[in-house]
Amino acid sequence: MDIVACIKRVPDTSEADIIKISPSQKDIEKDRLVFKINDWDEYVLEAAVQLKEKLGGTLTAVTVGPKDWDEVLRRALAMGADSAIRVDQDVSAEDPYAVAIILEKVIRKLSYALVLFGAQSEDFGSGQLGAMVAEMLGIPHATLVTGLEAEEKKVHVKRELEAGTLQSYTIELPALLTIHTGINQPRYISLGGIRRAMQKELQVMSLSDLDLSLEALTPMVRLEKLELPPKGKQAELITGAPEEAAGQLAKILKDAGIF
Amino acid sequence: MTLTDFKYGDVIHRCFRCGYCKFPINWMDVNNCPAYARFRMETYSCGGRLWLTRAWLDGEIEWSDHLADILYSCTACKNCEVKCPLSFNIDILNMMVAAKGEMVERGEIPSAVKDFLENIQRQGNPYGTSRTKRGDWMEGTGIEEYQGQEFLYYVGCVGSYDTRGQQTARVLGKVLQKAGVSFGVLGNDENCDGNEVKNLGEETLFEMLAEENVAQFRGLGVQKVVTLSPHSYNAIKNDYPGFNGDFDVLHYTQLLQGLIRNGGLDVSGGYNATVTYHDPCFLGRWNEEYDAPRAVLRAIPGVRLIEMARNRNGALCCGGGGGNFYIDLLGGSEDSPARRRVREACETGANILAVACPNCLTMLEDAVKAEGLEDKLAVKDIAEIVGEACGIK
Amino acid sequence: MDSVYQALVDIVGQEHVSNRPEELFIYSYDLGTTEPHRPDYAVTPRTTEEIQEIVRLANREKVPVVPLGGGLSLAGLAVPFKGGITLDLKRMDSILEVNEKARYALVECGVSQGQLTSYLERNYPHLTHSEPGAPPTATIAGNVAIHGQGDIAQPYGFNSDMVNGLEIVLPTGEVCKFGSCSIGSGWFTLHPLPDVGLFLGWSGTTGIITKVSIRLFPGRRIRGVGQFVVEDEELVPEIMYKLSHTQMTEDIIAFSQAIPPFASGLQHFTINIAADSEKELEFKQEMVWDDTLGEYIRSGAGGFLGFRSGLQRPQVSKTSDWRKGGGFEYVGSIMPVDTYPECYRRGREISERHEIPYTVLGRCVGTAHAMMFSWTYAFNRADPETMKQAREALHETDDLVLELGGTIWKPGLYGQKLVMERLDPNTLNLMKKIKQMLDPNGIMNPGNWEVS
Amino acid sequence: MSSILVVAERRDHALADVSYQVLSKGRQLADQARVELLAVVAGSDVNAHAKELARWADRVLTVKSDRLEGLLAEPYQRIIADLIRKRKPGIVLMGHSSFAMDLTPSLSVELGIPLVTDCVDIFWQNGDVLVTRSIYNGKVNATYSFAQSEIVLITGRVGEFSVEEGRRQGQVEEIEFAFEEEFDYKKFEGYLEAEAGGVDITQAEVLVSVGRGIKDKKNLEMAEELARVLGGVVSCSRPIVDYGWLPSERQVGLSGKTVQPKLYLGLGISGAFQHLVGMKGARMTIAINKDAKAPIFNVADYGIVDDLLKVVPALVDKISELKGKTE
Repeated sequence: MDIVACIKRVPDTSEADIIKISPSQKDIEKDRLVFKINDWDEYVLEAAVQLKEKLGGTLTAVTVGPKDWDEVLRRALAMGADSAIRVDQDVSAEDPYAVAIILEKVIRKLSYALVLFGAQSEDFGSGQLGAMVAEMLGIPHATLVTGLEAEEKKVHVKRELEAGTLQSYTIELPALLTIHTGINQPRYISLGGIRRAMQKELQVMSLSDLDLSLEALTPMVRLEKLELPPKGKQAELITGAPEEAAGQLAKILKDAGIF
Repeated sequence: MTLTDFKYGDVIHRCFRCGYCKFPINWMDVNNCPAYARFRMETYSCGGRLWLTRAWLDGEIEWSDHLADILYSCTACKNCEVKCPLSFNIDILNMMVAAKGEMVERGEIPSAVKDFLENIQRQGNPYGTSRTKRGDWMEGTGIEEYQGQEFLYYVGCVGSYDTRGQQTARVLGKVLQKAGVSFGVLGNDENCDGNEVKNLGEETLFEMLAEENVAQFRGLGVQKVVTLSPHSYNAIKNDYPGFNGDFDVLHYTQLLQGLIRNGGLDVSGGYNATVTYHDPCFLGRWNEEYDAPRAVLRAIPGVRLIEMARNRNGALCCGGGGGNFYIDLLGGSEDSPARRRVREACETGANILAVACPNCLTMLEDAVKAEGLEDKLAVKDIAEIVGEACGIK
Repeated sequence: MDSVYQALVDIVGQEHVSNRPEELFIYSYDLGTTEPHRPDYAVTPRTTEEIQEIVRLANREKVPVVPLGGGLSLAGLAVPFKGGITLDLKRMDSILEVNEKARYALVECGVSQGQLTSYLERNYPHLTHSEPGAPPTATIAGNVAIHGQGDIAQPYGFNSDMVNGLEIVLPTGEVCKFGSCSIGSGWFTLHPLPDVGLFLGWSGTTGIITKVSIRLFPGRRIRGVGQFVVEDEELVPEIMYKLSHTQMTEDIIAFSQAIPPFASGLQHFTINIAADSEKELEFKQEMVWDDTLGEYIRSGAGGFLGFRSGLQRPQVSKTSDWRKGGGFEYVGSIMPVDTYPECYRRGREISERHEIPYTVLGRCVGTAHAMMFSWTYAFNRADPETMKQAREALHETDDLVLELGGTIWKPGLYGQKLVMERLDPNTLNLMKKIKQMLDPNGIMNPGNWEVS
Repeated sequence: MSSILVVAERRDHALADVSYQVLSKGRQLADQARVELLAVVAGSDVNAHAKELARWADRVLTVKSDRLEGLLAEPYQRIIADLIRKRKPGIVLMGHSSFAMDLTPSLSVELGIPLVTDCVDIFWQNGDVLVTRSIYNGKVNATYSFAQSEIVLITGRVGEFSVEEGRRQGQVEEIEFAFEEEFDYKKFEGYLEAEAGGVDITQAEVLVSVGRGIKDKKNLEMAEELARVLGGVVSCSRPIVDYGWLPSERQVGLSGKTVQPKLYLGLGISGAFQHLVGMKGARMTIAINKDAKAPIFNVADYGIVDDLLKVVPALVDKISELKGKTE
């Protein structure tokens, strides 16, 4: 089964206090940040590789971004992708619609039975991209997929609703799925694997290769400004060595009649 | 990989599982292998791990989370190599590391190990805390960045990020200042030494770290290095030369021993306590430095040094080696090596358990709390003891 | 969900039970040549009570129970031939009492030889126990259970003759005590109460030893080892006889081996002497070296190779590395001392026929009342062919033991069969009754001593 | 702009809570702009829901169809797209539910209209509608405007908009809609509830809730112990379920359970919105986390900034002590 996996690179923002808004208020200061593959996309690649190991076929990883973004493609290649394509265009500030237009063009050039996206991204998290591309390609889709079994002509998926409920569908291929965390346990990618992947060819495309112009990407949504969210109520912090703090907390709990 | 491709395929079968590896030098306790002490199943003994590795590579058993936990429960403390009577003993740890390396290549490793390695790939430390905070520990100490001073003071990840480690890193810095040692640190530019990364089987990542560190040291003209952690000391002393990094490296206890001997450091303030010393594996069995830390302690007025039954190359590992201070596969039980060790320290009647390694410090201090021995025994890094003895608050 | 597994977890706790492939693999193997058999569960109990509950469970579920100590018999005595529960007893490792005046030590079944040796050296340097030639991980209880002998066998005999008392969990779960402890007294003697011969030598088929009291003996301040060699094996019996006559030695071992080649064919003696003073040592050495061995040295029949002070314990594991590594197994036997020459010659033939460097050893038990004679066959664990060779050699040696009029010590299944074939029918019948009485469901270490 | 359209979502034959939330928001926006508020609800039995919606909406459009079982996005997309083409509402509002995530992106592509999802605020500014989203997992707010678009599609974050009392009696208008296709390329197989393992965290008075900070499965024992001494049970955030360390029935949050315990004690939980939305109802919230800046400290009553692996054992002891005294 031929699979296309669309992945992206995001800043590691797990620590709140290292995020600063740049003076322009249009972006955050990225110089202090380190970058990584989008969390959801690790599950995408693991799912894709498992399908490939089970059913054969080719796996192509695609991303849209500047040179640095090669690193997520290297991970994909290290994990078992056969080829990787980067569209050399910085769209990190654009709205998903523009990115979808690019990806549609790329995917149409490829052979695919299944297209996989992350259910959302760690940075903007709009969760739109996959389903948009599906609509453009004119193929059925399912978002937030946490269970996936594939046959030659169709896939059985479980997608997540709220409150722990899942719904299951059978979808004919070709189809597009957006993969949610927890669908698998992504494997570790060794640096050796990544270095070996340096040998594999990595294709770079420009907008013109895709018969696209910047005009075609004019966003329908405009970013006005970024700001830090208003502080909620602040917790009363209990300080001191672990056992002191624990002692105070225990007392608070007792006074609150918890025990 | 199959057994035939395994670098040690022709020796791994030689383990007879006679079990000498479970003992300290004096045979007093079969629990000197930290993993075996913790679990007491033969699978967790050195021989068990070797036999399982062979069976795995041979296809007799499949990879499993449990198998991975068993292999990664090895803390690389070297007790087995010291005790094994057979000539292949020099390769026991190499065999473990190679087996872990195979798991790393397959990407099938315990989730905590995965976090550990990915955090180092991203942030250069196992905690995943930002690189931009690596130097936070030195705030307000007046410690200078390295710029051609005599010594590079290499702090390491635990000293840079762990709260308790940071305290020690600061005290040692102040002690060196007090002794008028010319030194500087790398602050946010310091990177992981890679010692644990190597023992976790991530060879390429280790090579990258070693190459980067050597290049950085040489670029800055570093010739002498003093380390807070024996783990850093081990990597720089024994591994970096393989990356054209020939530095004159000392563990800080070795530097302090010299300073005290030639009067460069005044410890007449003294430290009144009965002290027992825990040999860190990467200073002791790995580098056979047993005397410097003891000499420093003996030099301090008021210190009464007594030995635990298991000491020097028979010492019981705290259980923090091989990345276990973070991945902690040996924790959570009264049989955890750290807890066994603090009980042993308590039996000596000492009121201070002295350590010379930030990993041991955090492991054993937590164990003291877990054992409820706070009122009997305190864990102190030798740097802190020296600090008090020379009047640093 | 596996109900037996759950029941075991309830008894000893999650961490001390496993039914996972890794543990089952490890516990399926003996260190010798015995074919592996997987247990269904590996359990590491901590208390006698836990063992009782496990045994009761095993009876209810008709699941075999295989007690395991150091696992160093090399004869496959703790291989779970019929699956079931392997009980790794090494967590029961407390030294419960050392009675200095009555010279005994009461230990739990998991206490290792090394542990007790070290404990005595540190706390009672003037006391010692009879440590066998096995690696120090061997357990005290396991060793008495197979009638082992140790490094003071010459004056004091079999370790199983040093038992002062036992606590046993019967195959049906009851706890029984034997010896003075059974009437609430100390653990200082086995006699004169009714005999406990129901448990020693039965390889764990009649019950699980949970506590054992063994005799301790004077541990002298100075210990030394003398090395003596003769070319003619025919001389060995009389030398052993004469040496034991002096009553000056703690251990007399004669051995011969192909490695190193220059020593091949020679008969070496290792003679341990211990004393509390130089004067005493000198006297004993005179008795041994001048008065006893002097004549052989003077006649040129034998030679003095040297004397090392301090007790050198043999690291037998090294034998495992003789054929590119991995292991060895030996046939042990209890023999009249005068069979030494024949044991040596025939053993050497067997080894050479199977292309294995020969190594034979005879240890004097008691005042030359008998010797433990062993034939050791190394193999390469990575080479099934060499393991097959060793296995064949071992079986031929079992046959040889009985042919030469000896008895096999801790026989494996093959040896047990040979012994039972020769057993006096009435004795065999009694064993059968005892076994059926003690272990009605046949759950205890099945495969071994299957009299019925 | 003529109107604002709210797309109502049904779950188990009831209107989804989030639909009420965006409906209230839509009402507010419509009143501010003095335009009509439309609501649409589709399904087999919609009359009751139509009346319900009419308390907020000026006009409720109902589409009766038995083809909509299983929230299959495609048929809904046809209905809503057709409706939007015909009625041309200036704003189409929907709750940011799992269903909306399946539906709205393709809808926006089909109609060529902009979409902004998961908004935490929607407001007028000089006659234009602006929206605010929470990005970089909750650490930054981004405000967007729409370049000259006649129609914009917006989904609102669950729990972000308070429900105002609806006092109207809008009209109900039934619309005929005929599907021109079978949707046989995508077959609904059914709903699956998370398998119940006996522990119902929604009933617990005390929840000790663990997140990524617990680091290893083994450390769950610690949390269990704490839960034991507090007479509660252990719940968790999503990563713990993803790792397979706890069953999904223990998960608190948007995709898990919503809980209202007397005490909610978060261990190593950073406090992503998806989690917080599930525990807002807790009467007392305590957080133990290494990262002082973790969002959970913005909702907690008390907090300890330290390594939970050190604090929790100590806490267990102290509590046991205090209990010892009382008993």
